[in-house]
Amino acid sequence: MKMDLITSLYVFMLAAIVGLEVIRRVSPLLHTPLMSLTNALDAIAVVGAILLAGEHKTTLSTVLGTIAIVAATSNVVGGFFITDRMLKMFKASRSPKP
Amino acid sequence: MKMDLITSLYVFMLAAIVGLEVIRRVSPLLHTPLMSLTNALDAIAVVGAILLAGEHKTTLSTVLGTIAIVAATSNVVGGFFITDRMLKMFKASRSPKP
Amino acid sequence: MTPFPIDSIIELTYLIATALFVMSLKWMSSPTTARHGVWAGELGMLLAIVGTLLNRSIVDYKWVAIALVLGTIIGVPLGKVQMTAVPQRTALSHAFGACCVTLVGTAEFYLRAPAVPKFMMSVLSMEVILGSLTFTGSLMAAGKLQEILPQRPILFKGQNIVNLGMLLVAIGVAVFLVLHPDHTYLFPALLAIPLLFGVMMIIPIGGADMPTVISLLNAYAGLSASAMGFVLDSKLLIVAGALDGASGLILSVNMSKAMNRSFSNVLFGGFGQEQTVAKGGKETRPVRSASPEEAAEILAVASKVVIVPGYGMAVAQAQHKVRELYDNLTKRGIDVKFAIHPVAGRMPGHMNVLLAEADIPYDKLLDMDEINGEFPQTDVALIIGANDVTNPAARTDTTSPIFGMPILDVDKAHTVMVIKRSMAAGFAGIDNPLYYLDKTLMLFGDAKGFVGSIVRELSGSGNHG
Amino acid sequence: MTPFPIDSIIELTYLIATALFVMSLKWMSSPTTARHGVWAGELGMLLAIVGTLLNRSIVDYKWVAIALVLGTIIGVPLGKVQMTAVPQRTALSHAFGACCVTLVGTAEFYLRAPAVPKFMMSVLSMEVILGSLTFTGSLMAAGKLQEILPQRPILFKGQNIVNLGMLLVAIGVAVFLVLHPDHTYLFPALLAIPLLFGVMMIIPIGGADMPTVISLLNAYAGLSASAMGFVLDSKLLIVAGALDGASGLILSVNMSKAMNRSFSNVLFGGFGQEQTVAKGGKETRPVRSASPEEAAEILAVASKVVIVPGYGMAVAQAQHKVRELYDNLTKRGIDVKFAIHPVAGRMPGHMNVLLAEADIPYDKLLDMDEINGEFPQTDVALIIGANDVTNPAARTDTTSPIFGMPILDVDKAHTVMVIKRSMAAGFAGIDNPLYYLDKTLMLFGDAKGFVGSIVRELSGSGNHG
Ligand SMILES: NC(=O)c1ccc[n+]([C@@H]2O[C@H](COP(=O)([O-])OP(=O)(O)OC[C@H]3O[C@@H](n4cnc5c(N)ncnc54)[C@H](OP(=O)(O)O)[C@@H]3O)[C@@H](O)[C@H]2O)c1
Ligand SMILES: NC(=O)c1ccc[n+]([C@@H]2O[C@H](COP(=O)([O-])OP(=O)(O)OC[C@H]3O[C@@H](n4cnc5c(N)ncnc54)[C@H](OP(=O)(O)O)[C@@H]3O)[C@@H](O)[C@H]2O)c1
Repeated sequence: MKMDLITSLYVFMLAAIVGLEVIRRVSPLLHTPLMSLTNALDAIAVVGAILLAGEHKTTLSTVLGTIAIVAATSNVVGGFFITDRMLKMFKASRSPKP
Repeated sequence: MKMDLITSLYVFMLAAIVGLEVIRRVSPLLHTPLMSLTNALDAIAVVGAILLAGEHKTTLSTVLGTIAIVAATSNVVGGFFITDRMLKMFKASRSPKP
Repeated sequence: MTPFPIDSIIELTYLIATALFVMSLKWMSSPTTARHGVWAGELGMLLAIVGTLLNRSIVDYKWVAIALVLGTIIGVPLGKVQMTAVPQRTALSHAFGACCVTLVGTAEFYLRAPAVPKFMMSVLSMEVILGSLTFTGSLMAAGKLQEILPQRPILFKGQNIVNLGMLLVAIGVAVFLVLHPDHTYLFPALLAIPLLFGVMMIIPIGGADMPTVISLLNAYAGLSASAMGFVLDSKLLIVAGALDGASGLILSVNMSKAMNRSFSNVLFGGFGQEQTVAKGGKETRPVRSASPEEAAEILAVASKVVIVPGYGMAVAQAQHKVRELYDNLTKRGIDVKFAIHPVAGRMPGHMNVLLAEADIPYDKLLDMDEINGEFPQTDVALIIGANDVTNPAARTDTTSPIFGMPILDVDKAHTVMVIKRSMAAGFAGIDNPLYYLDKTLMLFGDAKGFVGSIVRELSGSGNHG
Repeated sequence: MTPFPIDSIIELTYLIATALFVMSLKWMSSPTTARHGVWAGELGMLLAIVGTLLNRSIVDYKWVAIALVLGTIIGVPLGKVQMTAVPQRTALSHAFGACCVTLVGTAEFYLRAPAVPKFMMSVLSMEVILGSLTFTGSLMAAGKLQEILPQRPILFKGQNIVNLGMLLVAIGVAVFLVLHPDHTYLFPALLAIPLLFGVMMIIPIGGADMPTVISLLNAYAGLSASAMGFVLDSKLLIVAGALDGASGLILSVNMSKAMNRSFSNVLFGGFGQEQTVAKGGKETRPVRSASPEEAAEILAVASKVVIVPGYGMAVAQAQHKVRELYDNLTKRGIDVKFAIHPVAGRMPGHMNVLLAEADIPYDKLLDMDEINGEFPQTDVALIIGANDVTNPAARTDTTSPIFGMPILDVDKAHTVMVIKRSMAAGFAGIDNPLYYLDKTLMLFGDAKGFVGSIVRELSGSGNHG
């Protein structure tokens, strides 16, 4: 447990740094799609929900897990879908002038 | 072991990304000090050597550990020392003009 | 030589998914690669889900399958909403995400209780507290943006003390549970109090401040997901949560910077209310106004035009008319650019998305910093439904509530034309000195309608000439 | 309430050290914060070492203490070397680092052997193979840079095949050991072969290519340290190694880009040799040369001077004289800047360090990309011991070995003055068309001496005027 905590802290710390470094450089043009994308990625929580519902340990856990899957999945689908829709709209000029 | 491998891989991957992102933005002015600094940081291997020499499991391990400590420590001391010496030399104009 | 065990395969899919998620965000750095970003994200998600389904500890797929299908059915319409509805959609999906995290956290607690190790209990509490307050908070935000709930902030005395108090109680309970996990009956409080807090937190915040709030909630959602990752010891989840949190943090910081306001001001300021109270004695100075004909003539003879879109363009759904105007002017060889203020509209990047939707090439959409240098050489600055982001008071008038907010220097252009329906104030609820300059022409009317008639005029005169 | 156990304190120190290491590199991004970077690094290192010493599994501090003292004694002089000796110092410290890693790896193997788990054995082999080849490789590099060893590349037929062969054998042995760790007698081969390979690898590489090689070795050293981190399951070590590896990689890529050469060309090209063979029939075209007096007069009437330092300035230790020249000219109100090519000199950032050592403000040291636009407005481009980095052939002459290498556009300046001892070629061993232009004046002599006499002239005339 303790070891888990520590390694998890390493991962969290490094991931946070990566996030700050990378996202600081996202073009302001794309801040709206960025929101919906990170949103979809965040819905990876669905994996936890799947295990919970699938392991079927108690009725409570199964029920909560199932609802959780529904919530997360709708984020995954909706999030990626709308992000791609927005990004499709961004086009450069046929002959980009400076 | 397997789990260790995986978490270690996460840490390595994230650290590599952080390294590439951060170091790509080091001013070319400072590439020489950068070399000696990373060098000193790398000498953190000394912690491994200390344990090895300190645990005193076998004569071999102690001997090798001791030599390893010497090598690494000289890097730590020398590396930080020369880096700081170099950086001390970098001064901006009293009244920096554009 | 044992074959590669299934568990390591699963772990590997998670590792790859993590890498793909990071790449996904790296590719968002430019519009040319952004779509790869989405694909990378989708691929990573797919890998992770498939990997999870392979997990041998799953005994019953029935509910999982049903839930996945249901989620997809709900997700599709959420992916199809109007561009103008994106803010509330985002808020809603934060609510969903937080909901998922909270439910899993709750289940995990009752599976482990009463023998929950200290560390486990502390991250668990963090997970459910953040999760549940994000859940109700986001729902409230969505409601305000959808205008189901009253837009204006509701303030009562001692509000902040009450809210703070609730939060402290919740944390207190959490600490107690960490020390005495056997008192399981206390756990529901870790859900109830934050749920209430989420509501109370949003009540005093004006509808127009919701975007900033949403980004903050975004950060919370990310953090709670990370906490869940700690609980389940899932590195993938920790990373995804951290990335989400970072993006939420950066966006909210950007916004408050661009509005020159502190978080606390956004959260406790009840800013939106000022919209109603007009600053000081209402201005009565004369302004010059003009008709579509005159506007068209002025534009026709210009050689460099900068269009400044704002919230009004979004409300009026005028972006397609604006596109027609852009086409007409560029056909005449006029150099047309768009000046995008970081907080123009009601969410980060709002204007960019709308104009992109109207097929305006994104290399014509310039950042405040890029365009501000060009205004002195600009013949006409055409402001369409923007107000605060062009308010020179932010530069000069130290008493102005938006003093210090970086603005677009439209007043440096030779001629300024402002399309809005009235002299009414914008989001900040303050008067705009720009409108009283001699170089300024007010074009009163609905953005869509007015731009439309300008275009008609231009194409008309185009035929004569 | 058990007290916080010692192990977690140790782990915590490692975590904080990791964070400090990352911060340390972030602060290197600008000279104004760079020194904080060093302090952060030092603090992190201190924390980690103290934390380790607290470890209860340490039974005997005697040898540890002795070793730490010894290491410090060796380290101090290594920190005091001349700036010109920095390249070989860097190489040497790579050797030390690699040595440490290899020894620890060896010890770990014999402690665990014969029952070494597959994964453990694979990272272990990676650690020792990379470690030992970096060790000898770096020693060779240091030797060549210190000119103990012959500078020029030693080439023999089938060299690359032999080297490649050795590497493959080593890897083969490693794989075998992974599968049958009980064959411990094979382990020494994992040291011996790479040690030999390290030597063979450097032999065919010219002395002047060492910097690129050093950066590559830097990357290897980092990787082996990371591998060691895998073996000891030390996240701190993994991170430090990854950071070191990343920096080595980036620097070597930068250098080969700036030299417009591929890694393989650097590693197998035996480039340095060409230094001896003069390209085609030696040029006999006339050149205009000038005396310090004339040079001084030309400089005195200029209003914008760009100084281009190169390897020659480093060899001649002329930086302090150059500083006097800079002072004298700026006192006359002449705008003096320095144009720094990424690979001027013999290591990345070489010129910057030397000029900084001579107290020239770093905001006067401009990158190639920053300065190239200014040459057309430059009255005098004064080249001091630089050659290849100013060679216009790189732009025009497709047959030139450095064709495509980005260069400083000195030939765009009104007047070009070149201080060097002869018409001899530079590192790339090729003739420089620049010297035959009408606008070019050759100032033959040792950089230090010549600059010195120019300064004397200037201050002299300064007194007259
Ligand atoms: N972007 C973000 O993320 C964000 C987040 C939170 C807050 N904000 C705030 O929102 C504001 C954005 O500034 P802004 O200049 O874009 O908008 P604004 O300052 O709110 O002004 C919008 C103007 O558009 C006009 N308008 C409204 N409907 C219209 C219609 N149908 N046709 C024509 N004009 C119409 C209104 O004047 P009339 O009523 O006279 O027509 C109003 O003055 C800033 O104060 C910013 O701080 C932005
Ligand atoms: N910076 C790096 O990281 C790096 C790494 C590897 C390779 N390189 C290579 O090194 C070269 C660097 O270019 P560079 O222009 O700086 O140097 P260079 O092209 O090697 O030319 C140096 C010149 O300085 C002159 N010189 C030597 N000693 C002198 C003295 N005491 N006084 C005056 N002049 C003296 C030499 O001419 P005389 O003999 O006539 O005096 C020589 O032509 C590039 O080809 C680059 O690819 C650089």
